[in-house]
Amino acid sequence: MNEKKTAWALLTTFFRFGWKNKRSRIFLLFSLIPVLLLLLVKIMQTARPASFTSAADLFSNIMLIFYFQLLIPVLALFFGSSVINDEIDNKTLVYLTVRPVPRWLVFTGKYVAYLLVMGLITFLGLVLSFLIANFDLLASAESWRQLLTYLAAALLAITAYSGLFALLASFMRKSILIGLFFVFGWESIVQYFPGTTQKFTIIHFVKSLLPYAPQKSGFLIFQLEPSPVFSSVLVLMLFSLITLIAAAIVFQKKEYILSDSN
Amino acid sequence: MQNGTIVNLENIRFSYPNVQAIDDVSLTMENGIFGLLGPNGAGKTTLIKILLGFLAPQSGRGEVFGLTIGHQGHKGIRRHIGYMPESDCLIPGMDAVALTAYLGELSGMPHQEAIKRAHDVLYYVGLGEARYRQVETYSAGMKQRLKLAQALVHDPRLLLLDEPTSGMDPSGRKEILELIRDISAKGRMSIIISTHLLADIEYTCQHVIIMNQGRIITRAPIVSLSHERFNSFEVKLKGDAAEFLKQLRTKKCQVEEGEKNDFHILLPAIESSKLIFAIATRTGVQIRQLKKSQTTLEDAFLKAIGEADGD
Amino acid sequence: MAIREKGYTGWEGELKPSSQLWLPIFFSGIKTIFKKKYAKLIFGGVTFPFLIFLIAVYVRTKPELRLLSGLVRQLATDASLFNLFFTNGFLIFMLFIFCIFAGAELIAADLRFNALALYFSRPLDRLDYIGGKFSILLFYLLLFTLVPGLLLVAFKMIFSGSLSFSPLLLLAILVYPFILSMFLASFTLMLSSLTANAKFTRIIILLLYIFMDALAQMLRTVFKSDYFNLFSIQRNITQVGNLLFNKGQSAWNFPSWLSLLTILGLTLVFSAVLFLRIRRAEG
Amino acid sequence: MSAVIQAEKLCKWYGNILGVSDINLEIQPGIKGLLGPNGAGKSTFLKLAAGQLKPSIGWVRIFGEKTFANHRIYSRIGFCPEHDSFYPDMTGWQFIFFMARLHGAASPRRAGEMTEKALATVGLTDKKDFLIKTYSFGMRQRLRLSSSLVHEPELLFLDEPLRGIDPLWRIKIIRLIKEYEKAGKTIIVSSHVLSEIEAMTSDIILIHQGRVFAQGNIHYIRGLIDAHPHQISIRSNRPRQLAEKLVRLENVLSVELDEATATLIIKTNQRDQLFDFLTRFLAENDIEVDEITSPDDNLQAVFDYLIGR
Repeated sequence: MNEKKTAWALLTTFFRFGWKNKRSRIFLLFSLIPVLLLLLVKIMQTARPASFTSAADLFSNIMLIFYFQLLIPVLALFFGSSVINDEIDNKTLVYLTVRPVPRWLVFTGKYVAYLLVMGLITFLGLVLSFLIANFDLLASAESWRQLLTYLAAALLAITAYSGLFALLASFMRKSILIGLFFVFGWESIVQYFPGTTQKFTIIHFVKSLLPYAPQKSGFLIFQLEPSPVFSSVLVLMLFSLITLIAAAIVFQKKEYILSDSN
Repeated sequence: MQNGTIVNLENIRFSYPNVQAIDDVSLTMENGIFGLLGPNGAGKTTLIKILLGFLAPQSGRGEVFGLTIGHQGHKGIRRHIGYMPESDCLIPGMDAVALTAYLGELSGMPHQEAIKRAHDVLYYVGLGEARYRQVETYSAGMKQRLKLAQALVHDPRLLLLDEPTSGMDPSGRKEILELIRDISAKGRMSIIISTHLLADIEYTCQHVIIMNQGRIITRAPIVSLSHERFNSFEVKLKGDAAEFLKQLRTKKCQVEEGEKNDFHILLPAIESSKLIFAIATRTGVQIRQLKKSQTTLEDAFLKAIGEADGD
Repeated sequence: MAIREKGYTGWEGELKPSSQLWLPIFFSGIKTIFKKKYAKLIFGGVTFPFLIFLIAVYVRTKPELRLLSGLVRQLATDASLFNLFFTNGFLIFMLFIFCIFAGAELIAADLRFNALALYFSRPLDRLDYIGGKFSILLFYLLLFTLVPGLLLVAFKMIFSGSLSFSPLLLLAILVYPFILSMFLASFTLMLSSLTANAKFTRIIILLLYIFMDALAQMLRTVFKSDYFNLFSIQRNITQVGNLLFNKGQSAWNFPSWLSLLTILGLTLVFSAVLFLRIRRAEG
Repeated sequence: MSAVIQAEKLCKWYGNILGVSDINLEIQPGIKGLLGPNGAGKSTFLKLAAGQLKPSIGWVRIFGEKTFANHRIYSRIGFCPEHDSFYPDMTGWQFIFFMARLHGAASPRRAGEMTEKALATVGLTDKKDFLIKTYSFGMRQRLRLSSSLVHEPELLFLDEPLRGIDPLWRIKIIRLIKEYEKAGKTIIVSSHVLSEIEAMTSDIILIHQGRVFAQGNIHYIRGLIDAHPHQISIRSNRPRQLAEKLVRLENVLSVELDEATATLIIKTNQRDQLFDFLTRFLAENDIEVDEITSPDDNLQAVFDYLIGR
């Protein structure tokens, strides 16, 4: 019974049904609306240049507001916690844990499959927006490097947030409210204050990765003191890994009661 | 309710997008207890939903309590029906008394009457002590009793029970069947029971309706179905059966091994059961059980379904 | 006295065909929400702005107190007091949190626990069911908006010692909470009826609340036209406040009645979708 | 043959809700009926043995190995859960195909074969491409059953396998389980419907209030309960004459005559001698007997006796 085959089965099956699912389509819709916005701006800009803020500047704002501070945390909260909670609520966990597959592999297989689903939803919007925004600068290597940074930042954000919420869900049933308060309560408030409290949020390290801190634009005034890129990447990677391993260990050790009277 | 006909259906036809669920069903039911039988997907649940007005038949017409089915009359019909759905269902966030009283009110009972009645029916179905617990914490068996209680709370004239004993343990199952018999004995309401457990129908029903692939195949009083077959016995032995069976065959008896490790013995017309005992004592075998084989409901069911399926 | 007849006993009463079948749904829904865990915490959070404004109304009549001077300066007239109270960001956010906490599962839980089979085997049609669910949310939403509004009016009279109050403003105080509550209730119930997964409904409500506002601000800065504020739920609500409370001057240069139209239009659309959605689930 | 399942001082509590307590038993190959009222601990025992739950005290072993999270032995186990749970977006075929691949089927083609075979065994082949949520309750139960047979395990745990399945398929599945027994497999069937258990096996394990009350052959167990005399009912054309004869035997404790149904019910403690005497007596005398049955020698009586105490 080799593990590689069963891991592959878990990955492909949960990716296919995660992606085909009605809910993922609704999240995809949210990720594509900013792309339409950029397309509109690009068309208007070619028609009457210089009367609008340039698409390139808009791109970085859209990424920050719509993707990094909203879509990615929400996707991670939904998919990260449903890796385990869905199996318990629908009482289908027993079909997986009674197979000759180590429990941590069951968790990791489904977790990575959902990471791919989240990645697909986010990258689709991100790449399309990038292409539209830098349509005329596509030749320069610089813009491609910028895209890679955005993709890397998005990936790290997804893994960090999902790890946290999967870990929360592995030992707590109702982790949605806590997740919502963490993202839209703690993280969004702490951004306005300087000092070290920022360091206790994921969004801080993610924003430090973004090419240039957004200027003091009209919307929200961030007191961002970006920490160095290298240490941010390290922190995010470590955090993602630790939370994933911790969640897998909890899932391996903990017994989940599926009986009616839970 | 004119001359006691509860339900009258004429050439009802209904089909889901790709499945012909009800294919030209005509049926009249007077007061009484009816067992609805059929394999998975025979159309039993669809028929019940048509009676309740959940589904409107594509063609044909019918009445329940004299009110035409389809979307206009359904309110009057549903007021006097108690429905016990097949799948698990409950209203979250409430205890048993609150839930039962709540559904009683939705049937048109005044608030205080509904609460009083809720306690009565919960005691009646055997949930007396657990009636203040939240319903989500109920076990499968207790949820079945709760479903029966909510179906009885408004004292309906027709009780529709879909798999009433599924998930019940033996003593629980016996209790539910006793309750159904007690309700039918009081004669206040008619009951339609759709179930897979033939023993339940044999124990509680007066008539049986066998359905398959959306059509009604047989409809008969139970008593007419299980008649004894002349001179054919089911026997259980103790001791070495080989010699015993050989001698029986020499006496021109047909013998086959049965399903529940017993033997079917068909005696020739002239012989009586005495022959079995005689051969048994000669071959040193003990007769532990002797029963006249009856065509039970199960045989009637298998014959009816077997023919249709060409199984 | 004969022995009480054992076994099944009928019920002698008469099943009256009542048209207000939404009432039992209303009363039991109220109790269920009140008993939920953290319910008191959420209620406290929602009434917090009312306390702040209560103090401000008091301080307004006692200038010597240096308390909340920033807020008090803005409350020069009654109209601005109620306008600010009814459209302040924290109250609107907490109303949304309440909808997420209690409203998201109102229909989703019924779908998940297959309760519709029990509901609709009764002589109840969709209007009763939806009406009942609406009334539950309206009760609490009005409790957090209309009731504090009227209390503020009463306290304002007591503190200022005069019973004079402009009837027009009083009318606005009565109308605004209904518009807001109907909108929030239809929005929440429509999303709640779309899926049996209450978790998804909760996330979508918050996602829409933030997403639409961010989208509106983005569109406005890009296309330099305030009409895009119509995308944001919060801004529409603020404009409806302006329309009702300070005679239609709007915070942005687009007519505030347009926001009222958007809010009422959305309420109708959400209720229609909800009505269709329940019809399919009833069968 | 070494025991397939062993348990010693096995206890399990969920918080303070009793699961099972102090179970010591060994289970040999063959069909075992697991019997007990609601909440007796049947499901808890099955889940402990199949490695879904951790014992609070003591241990349970399969093929000599501890069971919790021990995935190596799960390839030899099949588990059919009691909940009506399913993946809503999958079709029947996709679900079983997924299960087959989880068992490390050599290739997708091989997994496909296993799937077709498992679905055919439970008669879902014609419905295999329908979404599971469109299945009726009985069909979902059969699908669950096939998910536990797809890898043809040696040891099968079936929790209420026949719930909601129509009589046609009930008989086929009982035959299937008996074929598995002939192939030397071990099948633990927990069921509430006693006639199902009686049709499959006479070897039962009685659980009540979390304890194993008795284990072994039904009739052997029924014999053990000697404090409770056996009943034998005889329907014949001349019951009164038969009654006169039988009442004189000293191992007959009581005789009850019911004229209406011409039935005689005798109570005895030595059933064997009585049956011997009865067979001989009825051979010599010309009494026309239609029926001899032991009304309380079935599971229902043992069960009621068990609960009654």
